[in-house]
Amino acid sequence: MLYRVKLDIFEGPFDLLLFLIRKNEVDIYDIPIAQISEQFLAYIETMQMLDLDVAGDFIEMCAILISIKARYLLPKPESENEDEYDDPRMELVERLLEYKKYKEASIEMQDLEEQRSRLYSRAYFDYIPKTEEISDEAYLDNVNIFDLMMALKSALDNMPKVTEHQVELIRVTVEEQSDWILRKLTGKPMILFRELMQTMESKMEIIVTFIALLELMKKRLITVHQSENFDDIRIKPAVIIEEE
Amino acid sequence: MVLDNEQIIEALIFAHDGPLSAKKIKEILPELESEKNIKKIIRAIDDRYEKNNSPIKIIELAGGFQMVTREPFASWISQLYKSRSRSRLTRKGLETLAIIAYRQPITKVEVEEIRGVSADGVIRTLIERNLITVKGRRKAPGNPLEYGTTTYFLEYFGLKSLKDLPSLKEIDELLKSDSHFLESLDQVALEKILPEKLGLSSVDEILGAEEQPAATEAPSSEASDEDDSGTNDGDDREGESQ
Amino acid sequence: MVLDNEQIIEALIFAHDGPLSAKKIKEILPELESEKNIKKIIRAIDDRYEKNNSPIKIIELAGGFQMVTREPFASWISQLYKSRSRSRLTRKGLETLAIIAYRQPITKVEVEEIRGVSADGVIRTLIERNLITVKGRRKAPGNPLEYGTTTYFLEYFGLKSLKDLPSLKEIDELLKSDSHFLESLDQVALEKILPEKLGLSSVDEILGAEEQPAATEAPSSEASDEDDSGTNDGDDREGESQ
Repeated sequence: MLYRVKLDIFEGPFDLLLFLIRKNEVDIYDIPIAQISEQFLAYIETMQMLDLDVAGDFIEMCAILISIKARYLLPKPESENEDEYDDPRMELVERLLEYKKYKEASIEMQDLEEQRSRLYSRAYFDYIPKTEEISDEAYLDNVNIFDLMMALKSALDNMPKVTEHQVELIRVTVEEQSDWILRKLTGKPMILFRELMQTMESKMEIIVTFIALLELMKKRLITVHQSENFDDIRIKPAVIIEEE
Repeated sequence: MVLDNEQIIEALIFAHDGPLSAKKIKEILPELESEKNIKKIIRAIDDRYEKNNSPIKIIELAGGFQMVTREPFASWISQLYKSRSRSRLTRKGLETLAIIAYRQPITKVEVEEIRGVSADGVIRTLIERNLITVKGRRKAPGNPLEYGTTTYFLEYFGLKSLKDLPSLKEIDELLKSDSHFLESLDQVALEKILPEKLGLSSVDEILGAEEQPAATEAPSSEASDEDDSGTNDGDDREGESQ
Repeated sequence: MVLDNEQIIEALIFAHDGPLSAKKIKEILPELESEKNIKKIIRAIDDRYEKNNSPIKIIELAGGFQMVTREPFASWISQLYKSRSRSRLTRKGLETLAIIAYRQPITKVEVEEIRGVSADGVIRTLIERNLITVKGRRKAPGNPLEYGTTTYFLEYFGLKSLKDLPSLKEIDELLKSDSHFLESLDQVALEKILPEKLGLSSVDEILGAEEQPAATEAPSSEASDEDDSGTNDGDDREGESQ
């Protein structure tokens, strides 16, 4: 049995927390910390149950939640009056709201992005006469600091080497292997993972092919099934691909 | 042929790559004296375009003026660029970019504090896409780099200046409106995740359920998302043109 | 807004990257039936432009149609491109510029040692573009010239000072998050499906396997020199800023 969790739904611990607050329909200023942290932990635990590498960020948030919960268990100092009592949850609430503020703004920015993408500017203007000799090299008109950094890396990486240096070339790309898998599936209802792997020559090739397989699953072009642990994996096209 | 300033400005805006500032126009046509004058002329050109039903208009963004096609033509033009449509920013990218845009100059650590997660890969991508750049160094221990948005950022979002960024919501507004937040979560997927153990069902179940729509629409093609929208555009067009 | 074919074709030619062929237009607007029809429409657009004294015209070349500005405007437009057409920066140029920026003051021979090829032409171009300049002479046999970057270089890259250039260590940090594709992988699936079949025991091993060439060799090879000097840069910088 294999599991797949859409973890990318939550961009981070704040996302998950906001979601839990909404799901439980509680007041953000009055978070029932015990209940929410329990659910947060349950989520983390399921991730761990899956041997998932739980991001440190989530674990950090667990620690924060637990420490807030712990502070509730401590008796309130008697002398201070209610007004001065600072709620251990306040800092968290402030951070949550701060995050939410930008998250909402980012969604408005997404609308702007969408609108702007519907306006096309003139793409091409042939003013510069082609008389000057043009080398094979791309002309870079608007280079930014990233290009400059990459150029430095490239120069240093390609620096003539005094020492012997072995470079292992990866001869296949994920794209190539995706196409290859789809071709293999052409006209067939299913192929076995083992069959795919038989032709592989190197570990690297296997890994790249495997990644291609995951990519195809993600794009929903194939489905993958396994009856039990260590059984061979059956790869099926999402729809039968017609032979041309 | 006697050239008047209006025509020259029109030619300059047309020929320039990216938004052309009034300042630059004034450098080339100093007799126009003020940038206000120049803006008036540009507005006259754009009015004429509009009156003539031109598919092109002139917009002001990133501190300059640029000719672009009007919205309704987008679906046709996108067909010219079908194969290499510009990839949109991810949710993560947008979130990070929003924080940097509103809080610039800002360090990576500060971005991470607000988002609650590491910003490593995202910042690289944003620099690579020329949306943010290094703006300087913070005068603080370790002298960390400070990031801010580029001019291209304004161009990308169609903003005249940073002042045009959507205004941030006040706290009470934030508390009221969860709509945006919900929108941003893929609800269908959530239903799938949450059931029993906050997020588990077997792969077969999830994939099976998710695949149905895709399987019927996008047979063997890869970028099924883009293709889908392409098809929609096509449909729109038929609708509109008939 | 009702869009007619003439407007759509106008928008397509405007937005297209290079000359647009009638054939391509027909693919997008199949109802126009013949390429002859399309050419007729394009001629109508161009006639309208001419009648309206537009600075823009449509010419046919390389088997397609393209909008260009009329000749009399060339002298104005050339002023937009003045700085650019003279000598543009190539990838080779950029690499050399990066080396000079990070290692200044540096002699031509030193640049050539890093790049492994002659730097004559490139250095001249960079000087012409006002990105680098002669900073002095090295106190060494032959007193070779030393080069460094200009103020315009800083302006060009939007930096306040050379101290703001990301250090080699910072570049490495930014670039190491090159895990674009890993990020997109569903790690759960990786761990669950993969194991023994591939003779691998965990995701880490795969990741490890990929990183090895860089991780194990870099420290011992010449790259370590770069790292050292990177740190030195950092030190210099701190020295300067205090």
